[in-house]
Amino acid sequence: MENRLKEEAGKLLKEGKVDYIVGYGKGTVNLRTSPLITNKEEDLEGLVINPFIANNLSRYPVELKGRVGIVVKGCDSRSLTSLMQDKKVKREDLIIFGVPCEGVVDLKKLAGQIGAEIDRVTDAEKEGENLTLQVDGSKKTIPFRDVIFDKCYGCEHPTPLEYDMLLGSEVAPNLDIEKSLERIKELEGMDAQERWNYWKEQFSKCIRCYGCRNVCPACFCERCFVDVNMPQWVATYATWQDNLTFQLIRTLHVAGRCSDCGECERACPVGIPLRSLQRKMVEEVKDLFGHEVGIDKDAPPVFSHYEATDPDEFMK
Amino acid sequence: MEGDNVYLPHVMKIEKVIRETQNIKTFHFNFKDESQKSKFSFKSGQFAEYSIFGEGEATFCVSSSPTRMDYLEFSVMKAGKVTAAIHELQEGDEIGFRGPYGNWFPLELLEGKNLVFVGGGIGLAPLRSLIWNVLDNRDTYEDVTILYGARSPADLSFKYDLEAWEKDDAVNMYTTVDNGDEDWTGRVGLIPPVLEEIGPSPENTVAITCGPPIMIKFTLMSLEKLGFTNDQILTTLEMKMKCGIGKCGRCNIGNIYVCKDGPVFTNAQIQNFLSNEF
Amino acid sequence: MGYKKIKKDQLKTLFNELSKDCSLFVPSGSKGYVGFDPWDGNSADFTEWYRNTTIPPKALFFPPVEAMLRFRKGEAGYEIEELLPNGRPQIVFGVRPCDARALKITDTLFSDTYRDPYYLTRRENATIVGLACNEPCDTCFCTSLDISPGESQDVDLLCSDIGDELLMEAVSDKGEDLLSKMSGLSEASGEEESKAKQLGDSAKEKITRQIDTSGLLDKMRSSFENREYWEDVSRKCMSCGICTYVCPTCHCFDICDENNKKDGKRVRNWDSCKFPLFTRMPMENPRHEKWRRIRQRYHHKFEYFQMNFETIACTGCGRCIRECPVNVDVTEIIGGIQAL
Amino acid sequence: MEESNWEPKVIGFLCHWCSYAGADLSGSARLEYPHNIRIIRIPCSGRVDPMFILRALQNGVDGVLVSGCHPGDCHYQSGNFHARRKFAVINRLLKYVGIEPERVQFSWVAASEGPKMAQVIGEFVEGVRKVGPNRLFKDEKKDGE
Repeated sequence: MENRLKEEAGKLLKEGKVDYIVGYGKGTVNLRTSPLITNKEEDLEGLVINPFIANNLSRYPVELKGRVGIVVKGCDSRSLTSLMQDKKVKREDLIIFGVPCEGVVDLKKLAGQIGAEIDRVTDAEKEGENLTLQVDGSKKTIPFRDVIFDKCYGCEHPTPLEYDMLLGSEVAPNLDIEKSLERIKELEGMDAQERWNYWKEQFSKCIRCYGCRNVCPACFCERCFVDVNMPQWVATYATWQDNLTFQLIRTLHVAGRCSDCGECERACPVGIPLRSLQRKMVEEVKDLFGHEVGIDKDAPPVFSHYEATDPDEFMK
Repeated sequence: MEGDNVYLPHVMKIEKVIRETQNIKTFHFNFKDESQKSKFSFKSGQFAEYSIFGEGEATFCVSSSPTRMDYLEFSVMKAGKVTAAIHELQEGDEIGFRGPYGNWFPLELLEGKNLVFVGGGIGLAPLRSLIWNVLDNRDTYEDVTILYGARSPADLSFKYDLEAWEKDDAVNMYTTVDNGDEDWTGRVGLIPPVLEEIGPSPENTVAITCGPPIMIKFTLMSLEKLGFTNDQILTTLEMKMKCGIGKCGRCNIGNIYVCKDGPVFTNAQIQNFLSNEF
Repeated sequence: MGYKKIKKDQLKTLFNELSKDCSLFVPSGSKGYVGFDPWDGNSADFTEWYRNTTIPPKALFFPPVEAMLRFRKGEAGYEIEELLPNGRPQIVFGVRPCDARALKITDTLFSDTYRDPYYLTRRENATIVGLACNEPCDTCFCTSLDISPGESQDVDLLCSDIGDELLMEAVSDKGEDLLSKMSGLSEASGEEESKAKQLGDSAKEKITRQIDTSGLLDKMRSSFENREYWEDVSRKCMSCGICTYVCPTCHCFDICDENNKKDGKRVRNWDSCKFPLFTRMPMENPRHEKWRRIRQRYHHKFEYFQMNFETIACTGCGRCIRECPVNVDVTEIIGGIQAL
Repeated sequence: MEESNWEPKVIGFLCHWCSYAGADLSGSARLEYPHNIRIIRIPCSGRVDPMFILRALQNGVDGVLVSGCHPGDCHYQSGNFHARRKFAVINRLLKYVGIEPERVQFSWVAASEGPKMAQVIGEFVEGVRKVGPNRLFKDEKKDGE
């Protein structure tokens, strides 16, 4: 698969069909991969596809000027399609390499599973249903499904829906919705006050690094509302009140655009469970408007159209 | 407010508001606590952090002269949140003020020299502090030439100063606008060509310039044509600032912090680092 | 100054005692990330799992947000009330050698020319208890910056983990003073001393990541105008502030007022050169483009800071590498400059 | 404020063409509605940014009522249809994070529905009264050093 990608990507650059290739390369940290963005053919040798390709790359074509050959997983492809719906990227400017995805390894989970930090692992390979690791020199085998991101359990479209070339054969959804929504259900089980206190505590940690916003492909505003100071909607410094307001508004802004790629939560350095907000909205938008994100690139964005029959039993 | 907390502002009272142009105002202000006034001194070219409480701080030079301490002055172009709030100020309102910060025009080096001031738009603000300083010690300096320009007659700031300098026989005053209007009988033309036309001799002369970046750029070229060396040209730089004391990290050009190492530089200094970042 | 030692199972008692007269901060993972939290009397088992914090100890001295003053408008106009940190002594327990060095670096900045009373008051009231590293992370490269995982002259008191016990050595007068107040200590043997040294040496060997600082100043200078290089290395950066906020030496800040004209506070908060708004002026922005901001960050650390304060503003703690969501790696960037 | 004599303070964002006129009508018809509401007139319910609601709550109001024209009656044709979609998700999200549903309410009230406006406001204020003062964004302890 990797070889095919390298070959095809090389052709695209050589023939001038794209200006950039956006894919995954080996990271500089154990097990991690890193976005590889290049216009040089010689760099393509570094392209990889493996169960550690966590990043959602669909944000890059918005920023890069020109045509782009891009590697996407299922969730990423829906982010990309959503960006097409918002007219932030044009389909004709993209050559999409789809990667059918059986799940991406959550390194934090993996560390928990093996009871050691990731830098003790020298080698990791997916073999069938398992991940085989070398930890401190000894071999360990753990079920692959135990170490993938929570979002992956709820992934209904592991195979990209929009692509020019599929690298590998289609993967059928392997759903465990309950597991994917575990934390959301837990929150819903609390009473209002407990829930509010939970979020209050979570957002007391926030340092406003904007990692969540800046990695999010659905956050494409030229100037974010928190960076506007006339009026100053939200203070630029971190207080739990403003942090929470910021994130709630952001959640609403990306509702209907969020493909539950989970990048916000992965990026957060202080461990705020942001997916519990975003994924909840994915469910709500689906429930309210029957809208699933990034399915139809020609459909209008969910909040720029309406149906006369939209639910309004909540209105007085 | 005793103690050494450099971040604590003095409370100042606005004594007078002057509307210079459509978007520029000048404010006369004074210490609310008069006992602080005697402890305060500054030099032409220095700046301060001014604040509207509840809105925040912004950076401006002190545009009055240290030779005239009845009140202090600063001038503000309306551009953002804090400057908009400053433009709302009325006589009697209070602001925060901390400073002065930064370096200043080296008066001792200007003594016995011919001085050429070239200012554009609100860029006259720091220059007028120095100009009045010079004029109040007129005998210490040789010829004084002032060239001031703005986009249109309506954009000319400090008209009361221009008038005073116009009348002063000891000042060669030139005013120009990029575009005139039906009432304008004065000079029309961009600053750099007008400067070349006036043609001040670089002999024993220092040029001091301040204005928008594009004006500075071409003024420097004109001065070079006239034979001025980089050591003979002084300017003040503007960068986004917050702390004013070299800590907050935004105003650097290379390793030079405009707030702490500037804002006054000779062109020779600038040539050394400007080619660097911009 | 001899070496003392304490059994790890005595740490809890020690902490309870120390926290009586001062604020004691220890590494804790209770919030979902590792940081220095006030001692809560519960578990002192961090020696078993702690490698380094996500948020560096700078946050205790230069907090993400701090009130500087309060302004109140009354009958007689505005009154200003200075809000300096209270003078309560602090002990920070478990600071790694890289972070201790980082504090020395930010000390120079905050005491240069104009004293920063907020930072310095906290620093003066604090005693830093270091903890030598036995297990550096694969992202660590402190040894490239003259720091040893096993030793530190930048702390007040240094602990080394020798198994069931922590070895303690006073480094400064403050440390000496603290050590003399601790109970439950016993004398350490020469054997234990050499064991600590040995562990330090083996930790040093485990660090393989590095940057080459020789001739770096000149290399940085000549790389400055290499726009292509900076565009290349910044392409994947997302312009978030993570690397600057988790960096133990990054110290850029903003000053803001609470949105209340009658009674509010002026606060100082972390800001980041990675944000385009950082240098935005009404008419122009010298660092509007991403590659200019990235260039500023690395040049500031490895060139300007060194020119102004004679030290590189990086201690090789590796946090920026660990926390970056897109794996921008400072060692790669500096390596690239050296190879230009 | 003493709990015992606490009165809810609520904000109403009412659209100029319908609900605001409805409130006007109920006033001129001398229908009583609680004076606890401060009304802010907006051009259209579509103008309501979720920021308005959160900022109001963050600044301490006890409840926010948003009211516009009935579906199909929008002066700008579809403003309220778009608003309805937004309100639906705002409603769900706020409930999810633990803001009592009584505090934030949406309604359709036409210009001719003076009595309905009075009733909606009345019921809304009572609902807010039931859930008590808004302490959502309050700090437990006094901040500062």
